[in-house]
Amino acid sequence: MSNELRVDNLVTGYGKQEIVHDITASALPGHITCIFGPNGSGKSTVIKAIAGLLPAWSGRITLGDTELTGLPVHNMVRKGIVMMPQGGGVFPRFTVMENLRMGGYALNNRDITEDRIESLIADYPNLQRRRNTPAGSLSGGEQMMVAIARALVTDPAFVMLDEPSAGLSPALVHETMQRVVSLKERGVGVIMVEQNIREALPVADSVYIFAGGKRKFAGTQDDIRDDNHLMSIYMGGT
Amino acid sequence: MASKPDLTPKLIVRSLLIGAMVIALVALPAAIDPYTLRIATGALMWAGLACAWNIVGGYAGYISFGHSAFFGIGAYTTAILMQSDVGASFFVTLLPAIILSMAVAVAIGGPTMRLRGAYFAIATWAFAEMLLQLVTVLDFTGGTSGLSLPAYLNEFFFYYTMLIASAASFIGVWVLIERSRFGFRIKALRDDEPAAESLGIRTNLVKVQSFALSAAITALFGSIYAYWTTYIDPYSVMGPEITDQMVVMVLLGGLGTVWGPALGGVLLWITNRYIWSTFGDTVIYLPILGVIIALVVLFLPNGLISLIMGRQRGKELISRILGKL
Amino acid sequence: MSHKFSRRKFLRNSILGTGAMTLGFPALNVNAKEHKIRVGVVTSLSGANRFGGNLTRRGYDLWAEEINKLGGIEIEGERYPVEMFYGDAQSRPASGADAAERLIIQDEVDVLFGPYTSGVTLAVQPISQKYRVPMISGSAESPNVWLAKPAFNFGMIPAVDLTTDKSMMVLAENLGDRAKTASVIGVDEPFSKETAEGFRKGVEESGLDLLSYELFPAGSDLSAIVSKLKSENPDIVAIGGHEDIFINFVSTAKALNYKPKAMIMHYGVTSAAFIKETGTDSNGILGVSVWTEGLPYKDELFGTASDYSDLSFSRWGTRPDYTEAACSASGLVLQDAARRLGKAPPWDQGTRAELAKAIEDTDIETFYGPVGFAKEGNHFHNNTKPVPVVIQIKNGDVVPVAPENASKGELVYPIPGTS
Amino acid sequence: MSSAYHKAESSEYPPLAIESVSKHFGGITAVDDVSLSADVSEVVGVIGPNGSGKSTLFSLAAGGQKPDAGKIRLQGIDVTGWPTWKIARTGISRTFQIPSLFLNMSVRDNLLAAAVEGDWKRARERMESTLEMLEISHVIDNLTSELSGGQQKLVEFGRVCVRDPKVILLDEVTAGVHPNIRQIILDAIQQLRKTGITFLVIEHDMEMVKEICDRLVVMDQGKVVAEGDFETIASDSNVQQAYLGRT
Amino acid sequence: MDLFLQTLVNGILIGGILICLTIGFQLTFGVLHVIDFAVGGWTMLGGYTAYWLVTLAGIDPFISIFLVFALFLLIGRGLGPLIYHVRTSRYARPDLMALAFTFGIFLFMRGGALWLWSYNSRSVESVLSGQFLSLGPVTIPLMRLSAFVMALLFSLGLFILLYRSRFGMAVRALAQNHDHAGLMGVDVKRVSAWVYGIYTALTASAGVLIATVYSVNPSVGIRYTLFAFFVAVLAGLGSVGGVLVAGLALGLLEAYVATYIGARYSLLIVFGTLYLTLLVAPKGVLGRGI
Repeated sequence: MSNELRVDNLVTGYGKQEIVHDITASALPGHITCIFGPNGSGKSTVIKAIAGLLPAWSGRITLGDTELTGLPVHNMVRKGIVMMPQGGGVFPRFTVMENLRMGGYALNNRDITEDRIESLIADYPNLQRRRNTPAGSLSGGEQMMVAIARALVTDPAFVMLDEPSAGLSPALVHETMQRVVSLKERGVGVIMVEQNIREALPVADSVYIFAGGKRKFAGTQDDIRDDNHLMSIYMGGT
Repeated sequence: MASKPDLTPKLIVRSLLIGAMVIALVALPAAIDPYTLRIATGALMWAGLACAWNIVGGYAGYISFGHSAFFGIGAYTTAILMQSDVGASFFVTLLPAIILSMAVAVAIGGPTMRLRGAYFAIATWAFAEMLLQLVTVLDFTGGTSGLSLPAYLNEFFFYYTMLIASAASFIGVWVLIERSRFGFRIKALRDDEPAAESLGIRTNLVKVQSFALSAAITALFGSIYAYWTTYIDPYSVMGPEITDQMVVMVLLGGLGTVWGPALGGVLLWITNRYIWSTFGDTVIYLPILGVIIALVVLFLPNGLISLIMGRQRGKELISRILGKL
Repeated sequence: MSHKFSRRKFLRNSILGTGAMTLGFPALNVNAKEHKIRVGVVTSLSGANRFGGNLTRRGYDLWAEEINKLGGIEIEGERYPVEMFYGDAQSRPASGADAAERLIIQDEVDVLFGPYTSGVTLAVQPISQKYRVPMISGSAESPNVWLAKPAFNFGMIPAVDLTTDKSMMVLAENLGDRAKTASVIGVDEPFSKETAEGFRKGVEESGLDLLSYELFPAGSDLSAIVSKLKSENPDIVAIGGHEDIFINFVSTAKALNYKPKAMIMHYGVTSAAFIKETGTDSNGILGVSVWTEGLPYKDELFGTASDYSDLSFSRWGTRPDYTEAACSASGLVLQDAARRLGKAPPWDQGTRAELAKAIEDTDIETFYGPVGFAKEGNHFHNNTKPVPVVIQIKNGDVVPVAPENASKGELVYPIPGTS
Repeated sequence: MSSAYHKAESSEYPPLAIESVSKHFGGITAVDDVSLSADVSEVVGVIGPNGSGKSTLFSLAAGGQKPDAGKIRLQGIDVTGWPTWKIARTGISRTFQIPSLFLNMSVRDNLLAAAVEGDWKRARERMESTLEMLEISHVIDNLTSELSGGQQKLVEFGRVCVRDPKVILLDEVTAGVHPNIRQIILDAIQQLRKTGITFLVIEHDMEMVKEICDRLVVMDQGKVVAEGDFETIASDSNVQQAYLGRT
Repeated sequence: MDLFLQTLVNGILIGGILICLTIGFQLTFGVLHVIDFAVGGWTMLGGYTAYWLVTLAGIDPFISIFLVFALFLLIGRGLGPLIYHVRTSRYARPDLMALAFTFGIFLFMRGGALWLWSYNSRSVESVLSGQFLSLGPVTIPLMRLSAFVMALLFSLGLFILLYRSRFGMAVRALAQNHDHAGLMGVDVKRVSAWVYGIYTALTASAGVLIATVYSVNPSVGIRYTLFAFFVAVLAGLGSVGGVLVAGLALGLLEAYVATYIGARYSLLIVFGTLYLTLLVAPKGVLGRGI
């Protein structure tokens, strides 16, 4: 596949602390790729490195034939990769509409941005009604919706989500997963780092499990036999 | 610390160097004329002031822009007490000067040191300006007309007084901060306050202690300065330029090091006086100083002392500069 | 000549000094000692008072140039040229003390000419005392300077408390019934404050009604002060300050549509900067000056006051004010005292003490007026003889209007266009 | 070793007792009525997914945060609401999730600073033996900012040990470190517990948890959802829900 | 009563000048988190540029203010990356290092100006100098009024830029979270540099007005830095909207103290208030971020 997003032998971390030790993984457009793993396993660190928020200490990041390694963060959205940080990363002092417009910042075209926003927001009746509410005063679930809608304004090839379910109620987690599926249906490749495996696993096309900064598992949901198997990967390592 | 240093050759060389320096400093007045001695006295004073500022700015990590207030408190206490209607002798005035400055430091230190970073800097500056304005409107300070002190014109007296005060400050700081518990407390507080607290260090107390100590030393030099120059007015002992000099000297010499302030203070003061006596004006000194500060921040955040004392710092510096190019 | 001199010194010191850095370059200053009188000038050549400091230097230099044209000061029939040395006080008392000590130790000066400001003078006095070097101050008008009874310091200009109150009284007398009230404002800094206090004393003594007396910090916004004066509307507004404040006051008052009936200031009204910056708005403004070129004084070296003014104008390009005149006259005092002392330079400590005694006994007439120093009281060693002149600006010219013996024109009151 | 145990046993109170503690931030309940106590020489693992309230619990125990309800007892002394430094002096010592080294100080000074409120006469000796135990004596003069990530973790660990505490709280002390360093830390914990020190550890490294913890406490959404040894926990449905998510 | 009204006007007009002075400063703090010591320095340099333009080329300050704006926009844009570098560096305390850095810049400006132009004050003449408007008992100096109007226009312009342009959106996003803005495609470094440029341009333009209302000399900077800090602290550091209120409050405080308590005490009370405000409410009395 020419438009595969790949990391090869990635090593990175924060400051002097190496978190990710030599991880290789890939994701396809139109697929949902889930990364699971306990805290400190390096799963968020990997997508931060892809997004350019952290430098790759070694290894490569590529999108098809395009080298992404070392590109500054603001170029990623122009390469078709949007990342949603934990909690959605909405701007609390911006209204819903301003947040969505910010999503189209990289397009640098007001008309296209407004058109896309209007067509996107039609899917979110809650947001429709609260267009001019500051995002900071929305509930966590609503903020997540803003973030997802915002990620789509540039019509990206890949959306990376960092723990979209964190802090949400079970019902909202479910709704969020449905939104993620709808991204896939639009042909967007989704890379999702998640804690809530039970909710995320059913929607995943391919699954990675990291632990201690290493890849412990790669496959599809069918390769995971049951919870005990999963727990053993999680807790014991394989 | 209950440990006896071994007599390594390095230590012997160092002791010899220090011994030579002490002898040189003590013997200096015999070798130079009174004017040069005056410059040397000034250099000692600025080194001592830089040392005082460094306690709060370098070790505790609070950039104070209000130290002129304490210099002024010292100078004014001495000046007022030595007016003919009170008639105290110079040494008698030192104690009230130090006590008063410490009292003020304790009083304002608590609330002010809750502020961090730039907020603290602005607050101390505002405090110093407030005190400066207060001194100009009060009567017993002589207002803007200032105060004259009984002139005692023995250059040896002032040189040795400054030498003793300055040496005591440095030795005090060295013992207290490099060789005793207090130093660990204060440096821990600077680097990570919550972590220091979690290790049992009472950071609020340590902050105020260091502020008061710094204020006391600053005031001591203010007192000597007043007696030395024989005339003070609000701007000459409380003006922001006094603080500015202290900050720049420490920054240039090396924040949070024992000898950095001495290096910065002596070097800058001698440069200042040299430019002044050669060019008749020190205005050109200011922009050069400004550029030097900017460069130090960019390339040498540990100050000039790191070039001398630093182990691998020199290499680091060069690679940093080369990295920029 | 003075320019060449300083440039040469600058070059020499910077070339030789770069290597020597700081310590131990006294050796460089050893000059071939012919029989010269070495005079040190401590004044603010830089810093906040740089402007006034340079005026004092001009005054001192002009005298040195003139006397050297004659071959120098005459002592016992022999002429001894004068050599000038400068120390920059940077407008800071401590730097002034540094400078004085440097001049005395390194340049071995025989006599000092004093600083521009009173603060620096107070810090230099003990140094001159310590080394027994007489110091003649052509500026420094604060009465504080003389309170400590400085044995070696002599002041040419009467302290402001002697001049401003007198001039206010002269003004009040001249105006008679036309003026009944006055307000006094001043900058809260030594000279300006004392000027304002002198004005206040004058107002009280002349029986005028003092409506308000207010000091304000240098650099403050004057709109509050002006608005307050406008609402009080006194007949006379007296201001203590330097020309910066006057310019600021005049322009703020104009912008607030206020023009007092009479405005009197002290130092700086006669300065070229003030008249230039305020333009026609300076018209009618009154000032106090201890000297103007129109006064009927004269001496052998400079001729009449007006001759002096012409000489200074041709030398520096601007008309001298009383500070420059007093500084030049300082030289005349030295000349006279040295002649009476009758000892050839260089002078040792004992001789310099005798010289100080000789200066103390000065009683001469100069283009600047009579000079004689008080030997006791609160104005010890201050030249209290000059009588202040009230001047008025008329179309850019400085015209003495009072007292009567000095008057060259009618005092205009109220100023035309007064609100 | 037996003497150390003996000394510890003479105390009738548990070294650390957390009693029904709660903490709210705004509308969020970070810690919800949690009780937990640890015995002398016990190593208690606190596990749970992100945001389950583990680090907040540590802050409550060590004084960085004040509980809204409940009590904290150390050696039976009620320290609830005391300032951090005062609680610390009663013998509790913690590491932080975010590294909190004194970066402008040498390794030596970091450890000495930690010992500053204790027995100062023996501080140098303790510092040296701690560095030896952690095998970082060779970097004693280095600035901590110059160390590798793993060495920094060791220094931080060393800093809590050197204080001679009775209770040590470790917040992800092995996160992202090399296996060798991890082993050093494990060995040190084993060694120190024998001297009567009680450990509470927040850990995501399950191998390590399995190896050293006598007992595990699982937290989820601010509550304790399970307690017991590793095997019990791993098969507990609450725990699986906490880790794998609920449906 | 007349005096009371006049004082009100005086205070409001002083407030206008203070608003000019502080508004750009708030922008840099809000976005770059830099406390710029040099704020008074930019004011001073703006004033001098206007002085030279009127003296040498006869350009009225009301025209030269635009030239000053453009010139300092470029200067600030050039210096911006350095400030950004220091602020985001991995030094132990980048905020203090940034403070020290701008302190160095300030010293350079002040010393350079003293060296070049010495201590004399220079007045900048404009067509409006000395003109006034009478409204009943109250006199309004036109130059001050126009400075006030300019302050409002600057603020308005800044608000339009911030709230009605793509660039402004990026700036506001940046003020909320650098990383998140970067993820949206905002070039954080570049935008930060332009923000610094806008700040210097606004502040230097304020300097033009200040020099025209009062005068300019190399030493005025310190006072203005302190005043800018004051207004900023009162407004809440980083709050652009709060500056309008805080500037007026300080202007009125100064005017009423000078008129009714005594001009001698105005600075004492101003600095005392600043100090106490910082102790009581370090995050500011008004407003929040941009």
